Amino acid sequence: MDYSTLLIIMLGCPLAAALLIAVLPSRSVPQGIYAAIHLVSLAGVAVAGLALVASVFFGADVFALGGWFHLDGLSALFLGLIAVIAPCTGVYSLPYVAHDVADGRLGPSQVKQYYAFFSLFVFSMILAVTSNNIIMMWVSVEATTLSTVFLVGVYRTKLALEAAWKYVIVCTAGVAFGLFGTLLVYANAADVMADAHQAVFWTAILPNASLLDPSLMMIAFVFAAIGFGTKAGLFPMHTWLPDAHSEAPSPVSALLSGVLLKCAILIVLRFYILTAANVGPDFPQMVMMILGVLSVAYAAFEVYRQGDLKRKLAYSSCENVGLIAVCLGLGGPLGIIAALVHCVAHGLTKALMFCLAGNVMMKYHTRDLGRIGGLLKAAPVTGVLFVAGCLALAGFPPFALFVSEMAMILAGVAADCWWAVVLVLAALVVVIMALVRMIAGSCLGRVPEGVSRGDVGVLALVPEAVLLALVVMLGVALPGPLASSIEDATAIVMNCESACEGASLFDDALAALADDPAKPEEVLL
Amino acid sequence: MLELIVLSLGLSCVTAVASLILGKARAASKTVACVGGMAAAVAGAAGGIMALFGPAVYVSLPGPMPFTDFTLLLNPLAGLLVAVIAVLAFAAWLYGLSYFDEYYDKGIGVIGFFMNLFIASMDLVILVDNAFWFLVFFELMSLTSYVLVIIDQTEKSLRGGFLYLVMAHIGFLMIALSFFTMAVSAGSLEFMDYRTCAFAPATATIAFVLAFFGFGAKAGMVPFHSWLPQAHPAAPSNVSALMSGGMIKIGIFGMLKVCFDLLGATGGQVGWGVLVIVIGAASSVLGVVYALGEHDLKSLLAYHSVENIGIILLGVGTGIYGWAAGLPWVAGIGLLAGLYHLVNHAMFKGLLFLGAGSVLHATGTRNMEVLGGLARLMPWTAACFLVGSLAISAIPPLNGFVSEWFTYQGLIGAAMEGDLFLRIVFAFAVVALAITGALAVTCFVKAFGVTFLAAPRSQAAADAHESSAPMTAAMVLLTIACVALGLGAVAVTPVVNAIGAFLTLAPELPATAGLELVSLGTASVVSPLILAVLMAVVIGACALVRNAANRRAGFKEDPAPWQCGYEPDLSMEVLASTVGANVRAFMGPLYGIRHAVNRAGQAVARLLERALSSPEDAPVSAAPAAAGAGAEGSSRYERDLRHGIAPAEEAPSALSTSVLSAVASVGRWFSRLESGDFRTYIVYIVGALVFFLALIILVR
Amino acid sequence: MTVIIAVLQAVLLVALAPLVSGIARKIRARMHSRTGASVLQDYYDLAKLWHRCEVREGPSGLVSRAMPAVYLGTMALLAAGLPLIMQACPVPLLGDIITILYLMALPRFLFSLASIDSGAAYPSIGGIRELLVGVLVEPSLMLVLFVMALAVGSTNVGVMAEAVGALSAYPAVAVVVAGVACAMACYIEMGKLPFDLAEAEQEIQEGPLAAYSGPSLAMLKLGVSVKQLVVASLFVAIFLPFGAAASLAPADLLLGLVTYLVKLAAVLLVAAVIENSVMRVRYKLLGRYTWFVVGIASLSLVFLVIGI
Amino acid sequence: MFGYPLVNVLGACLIITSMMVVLARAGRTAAWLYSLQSLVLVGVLASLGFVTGSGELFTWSATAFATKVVLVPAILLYALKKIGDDAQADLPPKLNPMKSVALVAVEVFVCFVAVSGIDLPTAAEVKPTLAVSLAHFFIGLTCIVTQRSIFKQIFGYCLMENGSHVSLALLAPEAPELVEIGVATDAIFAVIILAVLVVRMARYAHTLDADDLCELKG
Repeated sequence: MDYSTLLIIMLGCPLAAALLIAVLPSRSVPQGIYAAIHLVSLAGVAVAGLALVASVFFGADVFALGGWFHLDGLSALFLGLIAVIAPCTGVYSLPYVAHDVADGRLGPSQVKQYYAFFSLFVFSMILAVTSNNIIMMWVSVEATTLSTVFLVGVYRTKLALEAAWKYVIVCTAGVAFGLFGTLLVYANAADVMADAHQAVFWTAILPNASLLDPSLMMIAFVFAAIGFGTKAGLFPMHTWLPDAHSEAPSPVSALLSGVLLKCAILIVLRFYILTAANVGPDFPQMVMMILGVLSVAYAAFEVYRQGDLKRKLAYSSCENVGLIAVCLGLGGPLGIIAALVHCVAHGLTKALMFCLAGNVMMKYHTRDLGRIGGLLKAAPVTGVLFVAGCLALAGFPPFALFVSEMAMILAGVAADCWWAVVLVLAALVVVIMALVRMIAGSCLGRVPEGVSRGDVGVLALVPEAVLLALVVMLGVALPGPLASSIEDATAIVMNCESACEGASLFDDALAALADDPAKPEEVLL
Repeated sequence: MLELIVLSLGLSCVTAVASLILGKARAASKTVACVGGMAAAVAGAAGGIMALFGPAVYVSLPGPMPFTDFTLLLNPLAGLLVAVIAVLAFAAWLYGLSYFDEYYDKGIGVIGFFMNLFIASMDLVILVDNAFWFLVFFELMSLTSYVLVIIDQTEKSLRGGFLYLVMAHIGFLMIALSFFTMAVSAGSLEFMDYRTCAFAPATATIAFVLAFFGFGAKAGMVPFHSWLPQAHPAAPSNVSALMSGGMIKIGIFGMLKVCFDLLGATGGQVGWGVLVIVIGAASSVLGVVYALGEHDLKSLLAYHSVENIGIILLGVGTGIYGWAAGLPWVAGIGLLAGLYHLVNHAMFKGLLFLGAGSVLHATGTRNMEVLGGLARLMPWTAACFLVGSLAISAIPPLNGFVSEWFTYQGLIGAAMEGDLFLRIVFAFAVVALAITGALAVTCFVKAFGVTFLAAPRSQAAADAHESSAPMTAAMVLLTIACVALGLGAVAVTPVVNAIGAFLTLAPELPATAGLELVSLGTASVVSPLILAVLMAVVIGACALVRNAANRRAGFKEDPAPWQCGYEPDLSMEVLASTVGANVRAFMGPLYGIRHAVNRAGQAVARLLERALSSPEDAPVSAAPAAAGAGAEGSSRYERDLRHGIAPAEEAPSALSTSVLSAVASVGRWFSRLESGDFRTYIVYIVGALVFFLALIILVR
Repeated sequence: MTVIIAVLQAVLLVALAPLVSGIARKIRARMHSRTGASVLQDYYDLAKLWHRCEVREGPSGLVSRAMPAVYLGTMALLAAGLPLIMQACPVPLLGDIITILYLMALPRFLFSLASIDSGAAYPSIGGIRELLVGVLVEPSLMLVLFVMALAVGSTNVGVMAEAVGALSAYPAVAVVVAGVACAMACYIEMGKLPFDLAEAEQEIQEGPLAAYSGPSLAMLKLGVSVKQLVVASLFVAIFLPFGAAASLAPADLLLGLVTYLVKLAAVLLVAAVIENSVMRVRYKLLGRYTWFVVGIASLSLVFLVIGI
Repeated sequence: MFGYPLVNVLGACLIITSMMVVLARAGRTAAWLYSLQSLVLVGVLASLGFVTGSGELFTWSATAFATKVVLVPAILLYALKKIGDDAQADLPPKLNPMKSVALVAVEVFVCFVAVSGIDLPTAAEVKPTLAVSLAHFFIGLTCIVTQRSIFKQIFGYCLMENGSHVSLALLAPEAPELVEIGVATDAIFAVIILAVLVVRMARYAHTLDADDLCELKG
């Protein structure tokens, strides 16, 4: 059973499920059926995904459908992220939707709509991660926007519809710029390459990227960075993030923040590789650094000021994406490693936090942090998970984000880019102040009256426990295969063939630097 | 000996988990936590003491993280720290056996869990020999102690905990920057490679200064001291003893490790030593001056931690100066003074905090103004507290005097060799130390006198009772330690001197001769043992003669003797605020510094607020906190309180509130960017595009 | 051998103390052109008090009981350590300047504690003021001794005495200025008139004595006068060591004893004259005088650093 | 006449028709104008295919005709009928007509300057149309930004989508058809979803005015 068919199956599962759910009439069919189809498709995604990821870690890349889909070390990392977080949020959405139905906020047609678009959303994300054709990348990102519109607006209140409208308009306007970037790259490649038909495949463009016209490539990269940056939530284009997250159901915002932002970052990374191969890394790094530092600085203060729980987490996503952009901006093997580890770590942590926010919403029926108190007494298990999640998000040791923050500081010091490191660390301190205040404010203290004691259903707590276990595992003991996969991904991003074999990730990267501390740029090239 | 310490770590973790599991059965959970903790402490102490004499043990295990492996190094310095923390932990656990009874409803399982982890993480920070794992356990130490600080969940403890965690994290970030600057030029995260790599002088200075301020934030020295008096008192008393005695020493340990161990090969600069001495002098004076203004027993002791850290820094600074300037004797005596005072401070500060805890346990309040007359009701606690006060005020036969004597000799000896500028610096340091000594005496007369002596000033103080056996036993243990470290200085000094020599890799210069402590550079001797004997003999003789005269001439007690028609009543008694007012009259300028800093902070915050706030935001005015409610009764404190004369509850240090309001106002200003209208959002995207396209033209 | 001299010194000072305060009172009387009490009046007072029945106040506890003995004992010990008759310290380990300063802190510590222990207002205020005089005077005293230590090369008082005696202390002007500063500091420490009136029991500074009676009061009064003597002889020992015995020959020792007594009398005469020609300064303004002393001490430091 | 000059001329009237769509008051007239504008677009595609002789362009113009000229206006008119006839749908644009015309003129000029800067061999001859398509894209954007009624903003999106469609045709004539179909279907789905959203907004939120949709802030 070769892997390219497995890739097609993985793509097919959610699409089929979506169509199947769409076909079934909403009135007569009990909601259990939808949930069942939904779970089956997610199980398929998980199994196929993990198998594919494992195969790529150990074996060679996977091509499918004649090069339209391509899975290399870099996209395998993100596919793994989808394969883990999508099932978790999927399982979590069962109790969440049941609770909303019981509350009368979701009618049967809305539930059907929810499950259909959830699978469509997963399908479009897998498409975005695995597609090798750059224009298909744009189409898949556009598809993610369209599939989540109704997920954001599923509650059909004025605010939800307003959030959905804003989300659609801002994202389509932003991503349209991405299309221009793609077109410029394609046109540029079509001139240079012999076979114009091949000019659309990323793997085909990469080898002769150096032949492309530099000024065009720079313009294309700016268009792509701004376009796909909108979906990634970088600073000037992040405005849809807080609105969409505060109105969408929690599992959807978990998927949105946890995975979608990372897929958009992956596509920006694809263009980053092309431009770096053509123009040299300085320009794209400068663009990413500016976007990253702006995002971190802006979002950190917003996280501190924000009173609404999910908007605070949304701004924290914007801030963490900014951190990833800063890591890419710092460049060098250490910078790339830090960025990739941060993507994985933040994906897991943010999904965990949004699911916990869902639990809090189920208990307190409000998002206002002022009225949420005594979580540890009201719902002990959720309380403990919430405290652990907040500490993980703040970057405390036993959790994964600590490793990536340390790698970022190391990269910053190695790249001798002190002003950025100091600015970012100051912003991180503000974020920690915000999160510690949130813990002290909402987890400790008295339980407000009218809030029933006793925890949320077990089915809601299992996915969160799994996610927390993964976050702690990444924080304490980065597994060997994952480390080597990050190593391959870095080699791809650094666009060099000689993967750093043998000794571990950091050491040879550091050792490479130690030989000539004066010149901090990549030595591996 | 490393096995012993690993055993103690294992015991701590096992006990932690066990006490958490037994959370519901409160008594069982408490006893398991305390007994397990004590066992771990005994193992740790044994391991530490053996490490003091044995050779350094280096163990490198393939750790869970792929990029660095898990390395442990147990050298004499680490052994000393582990032993000190173990002794303190033993006393804290013994104390906790009955002190934790009042914490049953606050989750005894959680306290047992986090306290054991706290001690284990402190030991691991000392042992681990790898940049990554050092940072991990350093941050874990802050996290676990944060939980212990906010265990009361009162508004004050939450604010203290918040300030503590933020300051600890700022320190942590500076240490991370320092380690990674060294890592970049050393080529790996292993400290072993740091030691072998010869850093460029500029990198070494950056690394040292960052590490100094990073670890300084943890140790609570002056620029970063504001969190200490708000965080330590909020924790349970035996935890604050452990934090004040043990945790802030990790800051000092960090500085020593970076300066002597990691940058040892590169050699230091004289400027480092001078920096440390100046900050040490400032910390010691400001610490004790602010302590005088306090009427809360535990925050007074916390301010004294700032002062004693200043004294330790004076010793360490002399050591660094001597090592950098190539004066082996100065380096030796400086480090000896710093390390010895580190041990002494751990002992007597731990004792004082436990004493304060017993007072809190017995009377329910920490406010000295409403206590008084506890000496007769709680004799053991009063006696131990008195010995602790004598020790911390460096009164001769006890251990505080010995380490401060070495510090003085170090400073004067260094001044002898120094040039013009250095002599002024050392003179400034000596005068600062003298002022600190005198003020410490005043402060502890106030603390002991107002709390323990005279008549009880409130009902709570009147029906106080002596604390139970384990609490008293813990206090007596630490008192014996203080007295032993004082009188037995002749035995302890060579051991600590050897560690100093080990750090500076110089031959060990003798610091003792027979029963006397010798300071070669300043050709002077002192012997606490003989001094104690002489004092005992002479004072005993006078007392015997006087008692004989009393027996012959008669001795009677009269509760209210004729006072020449003058009838003292409660409203005339002296209070902590009286002492504070007096000192403030003379030490005006030193108080001015804190007042000026707070006013500057508030001015900046108001400026930011006016600049950034749009008209409709109401300016945030920090309402002065209402005065703390003292126990009822007609004592002067209550009357002053009612008339608002007594000092209001200490408003949170204005600097931290102004920083918070500044951050909030910047946040409000940013949020005006998102006015809700998505059309402006699209204009933002187009704007960003135009900006970056312009950037391209600029770049090309 | 030197131990015997140390004990002899202690006994001598303890014995002489009441005589010295008697003489001071006689001088004051003479200056006020009245005959005044006899020189031995103090001895009579002590004897009378010694046979009185002592009354202990209600709330005061063990600290008050122990304080007189500790006060007198420590002062006697300090007296033993100083190089009065001999130029070298009879007991070297008592001769270190830091040991001396911190030994003086112990009686001050317990004196103030006892004052607070008595619970009454006047003794407590007196105790706190005793502490604050210490806070104001000690730093300048330490600075002076620091200058002397640097000038002489050792922190031992005996070595200082020998160096000053042999005029070999290097920056001479610094030593002289330090001497002046030390004289003023010691004068304040002695509790003479402009700063405090030691005799008046009800007076603020000595208020704590009000809480005592009988033998304890006697021992305390003796202790206070011994303290004045010790502080004066500290100044004499370091800055006027001329004539003290260089070797242990009996002749030198006798000469040393005589010169020491003469010097002491001279110093106390000057002190008495100063004391009776000035009014009492308000407590709040004490700071101004102590800052003046600190000024002179730092002047000596500047001279030392410049090296003249 | 035939050949590239024809393409450029058609490009020019593209601009004019999109201007009319932006200025149209009533929703219904905007829909009809939009179908006219798509017709011109199909003309451009056909002439381009005729000139470059590449077969795919013809199929593209066929699909464009099917979708843009017929399907999209039908969807929009159906949506307009469902909203009902309340005046909400035809709110006057925020910017008065004269200012928007001036703004569009500026945009067209800027796009021409920008495009002249880029020297792309494949699009050498059709440079003016490329500039037009870029301008077309920005006209769509201004339509979205200046309109008060969200129904009109769907037209803004359609114009923007047409612009990118033309630039796709110009820059990537030889791209595999699957790509073009992907982009076209994507556009259709977007319009459908926008229409459904507008209908829901009218039914549940009872407003189509963009100024009301500013509650979520900060």
